[in-house]
Amino acid sequence: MKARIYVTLKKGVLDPQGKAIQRSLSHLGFDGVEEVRVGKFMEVRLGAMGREEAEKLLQDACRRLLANTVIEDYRIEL
Amino acid sequence: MKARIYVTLKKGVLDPQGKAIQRSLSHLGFDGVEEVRVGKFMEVRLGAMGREEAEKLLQDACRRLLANTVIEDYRIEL
Amino acid sequence: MREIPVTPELAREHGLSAEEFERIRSILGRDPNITELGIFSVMWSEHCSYKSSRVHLRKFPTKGPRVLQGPGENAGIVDIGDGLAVAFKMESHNHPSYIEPYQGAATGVGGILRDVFTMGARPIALLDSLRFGRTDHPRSRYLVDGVVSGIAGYGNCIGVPTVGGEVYFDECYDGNILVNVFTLGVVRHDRIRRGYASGVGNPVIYVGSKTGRDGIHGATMASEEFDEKSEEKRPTVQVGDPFTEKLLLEACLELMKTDAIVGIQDMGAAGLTSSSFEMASRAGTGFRIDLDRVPQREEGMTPYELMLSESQERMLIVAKKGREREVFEIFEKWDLDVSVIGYVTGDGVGRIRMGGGNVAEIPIAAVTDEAPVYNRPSARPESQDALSRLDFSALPFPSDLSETWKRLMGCAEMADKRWIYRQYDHMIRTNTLVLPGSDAAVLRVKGTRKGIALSVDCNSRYCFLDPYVGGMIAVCESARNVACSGAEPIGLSDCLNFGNPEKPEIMWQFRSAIEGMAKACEAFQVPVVSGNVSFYNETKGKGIHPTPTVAMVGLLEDASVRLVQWFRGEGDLVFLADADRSTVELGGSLYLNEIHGKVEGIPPESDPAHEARLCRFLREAAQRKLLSSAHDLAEGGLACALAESCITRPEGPIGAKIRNPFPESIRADFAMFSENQGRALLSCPPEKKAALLAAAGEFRIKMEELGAVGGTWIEIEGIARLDAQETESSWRGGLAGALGFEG
Amino acid sequence: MTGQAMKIAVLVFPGSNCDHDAYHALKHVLSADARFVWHKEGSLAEFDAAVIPGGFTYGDYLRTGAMAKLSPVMGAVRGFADAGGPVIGICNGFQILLEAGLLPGAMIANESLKFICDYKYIKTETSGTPFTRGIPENAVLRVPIAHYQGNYYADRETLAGLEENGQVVFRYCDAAGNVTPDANPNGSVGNIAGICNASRNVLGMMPHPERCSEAEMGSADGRRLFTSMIQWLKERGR
Ligand SMILES: Nc1ncnc2c1ncn2[C@@H]1O[C@H](COP(=O)(O)OP(=O)(O)O)[C@@H](O)[C@H]1O
Ligand SMILES: [Mg+2]
Repeated sequence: MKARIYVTLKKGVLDPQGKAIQRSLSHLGFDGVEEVRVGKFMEVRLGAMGREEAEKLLQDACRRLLANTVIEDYRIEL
Repeated sequence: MKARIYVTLKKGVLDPQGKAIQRSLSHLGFDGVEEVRVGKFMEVRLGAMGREEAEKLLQDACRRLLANTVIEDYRIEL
Repeated sequence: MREIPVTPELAREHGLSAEEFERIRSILGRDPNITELGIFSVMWSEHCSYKSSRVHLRKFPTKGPRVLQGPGENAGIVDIGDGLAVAFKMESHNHPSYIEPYQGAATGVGGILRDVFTMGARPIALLDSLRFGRTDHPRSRYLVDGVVSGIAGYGNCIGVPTVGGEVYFDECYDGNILVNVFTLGVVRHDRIRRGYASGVGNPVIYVGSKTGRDGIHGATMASEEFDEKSEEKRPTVQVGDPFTEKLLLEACLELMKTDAIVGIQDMGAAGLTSSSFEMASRAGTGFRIDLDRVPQREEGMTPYELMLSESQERMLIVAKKGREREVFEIFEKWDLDVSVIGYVTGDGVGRIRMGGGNVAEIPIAAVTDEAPVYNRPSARPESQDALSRLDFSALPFPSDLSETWKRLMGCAEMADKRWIYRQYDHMIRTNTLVLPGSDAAVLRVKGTRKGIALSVDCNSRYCFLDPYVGGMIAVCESARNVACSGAEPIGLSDCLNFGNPEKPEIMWQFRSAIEGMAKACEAFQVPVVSGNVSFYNETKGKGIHPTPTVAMVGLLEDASVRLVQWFRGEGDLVFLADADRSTVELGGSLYLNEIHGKVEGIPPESDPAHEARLCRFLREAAQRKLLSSAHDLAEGGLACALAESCITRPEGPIGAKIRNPFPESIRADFAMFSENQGRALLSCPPEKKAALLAAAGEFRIKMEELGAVGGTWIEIEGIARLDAQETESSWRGGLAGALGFEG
Repeated sequence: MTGQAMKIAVLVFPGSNCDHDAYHALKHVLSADARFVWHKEGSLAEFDAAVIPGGFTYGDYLRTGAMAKLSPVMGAVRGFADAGGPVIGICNGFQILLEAGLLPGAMIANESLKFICDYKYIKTETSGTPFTRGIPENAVLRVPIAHYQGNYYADRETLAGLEENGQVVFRYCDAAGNVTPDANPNGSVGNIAGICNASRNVLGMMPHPERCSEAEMGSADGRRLFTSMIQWLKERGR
C-alpha cells in the first residue's frame, strides 16, 4: 500500500524558504506569484496491512517523528 | 488562485533523507514502513489570472527555479 | 539476460579507440563481453589510467626524507615528526559540478575525504579551489551558489572544516567551471593503511551504502569533452549522503585501530571496478567476487551496472581471514551495510560472478599495468607570439589613480571571500588557529606544538601566457603563502586542469606547466606526493586557461610563532622583501585585465632559487619573532597587498603610509600594480628593525623600508591614497555585489 | 578541589561532530573527567553533568534533531534533568532538546537560507543558571556560531513565558552589548541565542562555547560557561 504525507508549516510561522522563493520568482519576472509556502511531502510504501491500521500507524509516526507539531501541521492521504 | 506543486526525486536517484527516516521508523518499531521518499510541496498563491495562464506560468517557474530537473520531477495541481 | 553484442562501434561509444579495442581482444584472446568492455573502458579512461599524462607526471620530484607515501596510492603521506604524518590529496569534480552544482561539488568533497581516510588518516581540513565564468554570465550566479552550498552541505555535515581556498572568475570558464577540492588528514605512522589485496584466501568485504545506478559512466564522462548533448546525460548524477559518509569515516577509523585488515580502498570513480583491480594489482594477486552479494538499492541491476556504478560512500576492504567478525561488528554498530563479496586469489586474474555464472574474467595486470600510455604530440601554437607583443606604453593612464586602486580592491577577484567561507564551517574540530582571510590557514595538531599551514594557488592568466612560467609561479606562490604564515613547505598536491590532450597545443601547455612546476619544486625541495589530472575542460572546442592548481602543505614546528597578513598596530614599520631588481611586470596582471580588459603580455619572471631563500628567511624571521605581519604580493602588486594588510584585519581597518620603491622613471600605475614575483610585505615594531635586517642579510634578501602603519589613510606617498574605512566596505561587498547576491 | 574531577557525559549520536571538541575542552582545557556516551546507552546515573554536542545528527535530515530525540539516551537525559542534573545542548544539541520537548519552541532555517560560520557577540541575560552563575549579567561574550537552522521560533505565549521567567539566557548583540536587529545573524525571535528550562538546569544555545575555550583559538569566553558549571557542581556536592 502507498500513502502520502503532507507536512506544512503552521499558519503564522515564518517560512524563510518560501519567502526567498517568492522573491526569486519575482526577480525572474514571475510577478503573478504572490506567496509561496514550502512544505514536505513524503511518499511511503507500507507492507501488507489494512487501511485502518495504516492510518493509525501513520498518525502515530507523524506525531512521534515526521512532523514537529510545535510548528507544523500534517495530513495523511491513503 | 491557489496552486500546489509537488517536487519529487527522479526514480533511481538516491534519497538519503528518505533512507534515514525509514531506518529511524523501523528502529521505533514501525516495521510496516518499507520505503520513504521525501519531496517538496509548495502552496502558491497567484494573482488574478486565467487557469491556462497560471498553468503556463507555473510550468515555466518549475523548470527555471522550483524544481531541479536534473534530478527532480514536478507536478502542478491547480 | 540478453547479452548485448560487443562491436567496435560500442567500444568507440565507450571511449575506446580502435587500437585499444584490438588490444583488449588480444589480451583476452577473444571478444570481451559487455561487462568486460565496461571494465576496460573505465580503467583505461583518462581519469583512471592517466594515459595521456603519465609520461609527463614522471617529471615531478616525488621523493624526499619526509615522504612516507608518494603518488600511486589514494593519497600522499608526509612525515611531520613525533610519529605523526599528514595524508593529503586534491581532486577535481569539474564536469559533474557544471551539470548539477550542488551534488557535483558535494560528492567531490565526499570523494576526496574518502581518499584520505582510506589511508587511516582523520581528515582535519578541506580547501576548495574554484573557477567560474564571468560574474555577469547568466549561469554563474546559479553555479556559484550551488557549488558553494554543495561544499558547505557536505563538509559541514561530516564535520571537516573548510579552512581556505581560492575563487576566480573568467570568461574562459563560462562553459567549464573548475571545482578542485583538497583534504588533509593526520595519521600516526603505525596506523597508515594502504590499498593492497594481499593474502590468498583473505575475504573481500564491501562496506557502506548500497549500490544503485548512480553515475554510471561518470568516470568516462570526466574524460569527454562537453557538447550540447551533455545536458542529456543527467540521470547519471550522483547524490551525496554526508551522513552516511560520517558513519563510514568513524567506522573505518575504528576498524583501523585493529589489525584485522590488510588493505582498504574507497570506491571512487569507476567504483567497484577500480577498487578491486587496483588493490589486486598493487599486491600482485587476483580476486574472485560474487556480485549477488553486493548490497543493492535498485532492482534488476546488471553486472555491468554493478561494476561501473559510482554510488557514493562505499569502501572495499580486504580483511585477514578469520577476522571477519570484528569487521562486521564495527560496521553494524554504525548502521552500515557490510558483506563479504569474495576473496583474494593468487593467479592474477579478476573473476566476477553473478547468478551462478562467470560474467567477467580479466587478467589484472592487463587492465592496470598494460593500460595504454600515450606520448601525445605537443606543439607551441603560433598564436602565443601575438599574445606577448603588447605595447604597454600605449595603455591609457588612469585619470584617477586612487579611484582605480579602489576599484581593484572591490573587484570580484580581490574582494573579500567571506560570502563564501562564512558558509563553510571553518572552525570545527577546534584546530583552526588562523581562520580563512589570511595568506594561509594554520591548524594546530593537538597533542603537539606543531602547526600545519595550507594554501591553494594558481594564476591561470600567467599559465595561459606562458604555461612553463605560470606553472613555476603556481608552486612558488603557494609556497610563499605558506611561508608568510611562518611555515616550511613540506609537500604539495596538485590538480592539473586542462583542455583536450589530443590537441598538440593543449599537450604543449600541459607538459610546459609540469616542467615549470617541477623546476620550482626542485628549488624548494618540495615533493609532489599526490594529485589529479582533469583533461577535456572544453566546450565546443573552446578550452579553459591551463589551470594547474597547487595545494601547498607547510609545517610549523612551533605554531605559536605563526603570522598573519594584516598589520598589527600603529607605529610598526613596513618593509618590502624583494629580489634585487626593479623591472616592471604587467603581463597577465590583474590591473591589465580588470582595468584595460586584456590578458596579454609576458608573465612575471620567476626565480625559484630566490623564492626558496625568501621562504627560508620568512620562516626564520617568524621563528625569531621579529615580525608583526607578513603578506605575500600577488594579484594587484604592492598597492593591493598594502591595502589588504590594512583592511583585512578582524579588528577593523587601519591606515599606513609608504613610499614608492620603484624609480621615478616608471609610470605610477605600473609601479603600484606591477606583479613582480618573490616579494612579501612585512611589518615589525621599530625595536626589531635591526635584527630583521640582519636576518634578511643572512638569506640575501633585499629589504626596503617603505614606511609605517597608522592613521586612517592607506597611502603611497605622492601617488595615491585611499580611505581605509571606505576601501574596506567596497572590498567587503565586492563579491556578493558582482554576483548579485545579498551580502 | 575535593580530589576527584567532575564526571561529564558527552553524548555521541550518529552524525554528532562537535563531540570531540566538547570532549577536548572539558577534558584537556578544564581537566574534567569527560566521557563519551553512545546514544544507545540508557543511563547517565554515574555522571555529574551532560553535554549534547553540536553536529548533524542523522544528517539533519527531516528536521534538525528530529531523529536523535528518539535515541535511548534521550530518555536518560530526561530523567537526569528531572533530577536536577545540569544539561547543556550546544547547536545541534539545542535543536535536539527542542525536539525532545526539554526546552520550548522550535528551530527554523536562518533567514538568509545560508549556513553561517562566524564569530558573534552574545549578551548574558541572566546569571541565574549553573552555566552562567560566574558570568555577570549583561556581560558580552565573543563566541562562534556555525549553523543553518538557528532561527529560534516560539509562539507568543511561550515567548512571553520565557521572558517573564527569565529563561532567555543569551541574546545576540553588537560588541557594545546592544541587542539590535543588525546583530541578529539568523532571524531568531527576540535575538535569542540561548534559553533554559523553568528549573534552569537545562541550557540550549546555538553558539559554540567549546570552540572558544582557549585564548589561542581566538576567544576563551566559552570557557566561562564550563567553569561556572563545574563550580556549581562542586558547591552542590555529590
Ligand atoms: N573558495 C574559497 N573557499 C574558502 N576560502 C576561500 C575561498 N576563496 C578564498 N578564500 C580565502 O580568502 C582569503 C583570500 O583569498 P585569496 O585572495 O585567493 O588569497 P591569496 O591571494 O593570498 O591567495 C584566503 O584566506 C582564502 O583562503
Ligand atoms: Mg596570498
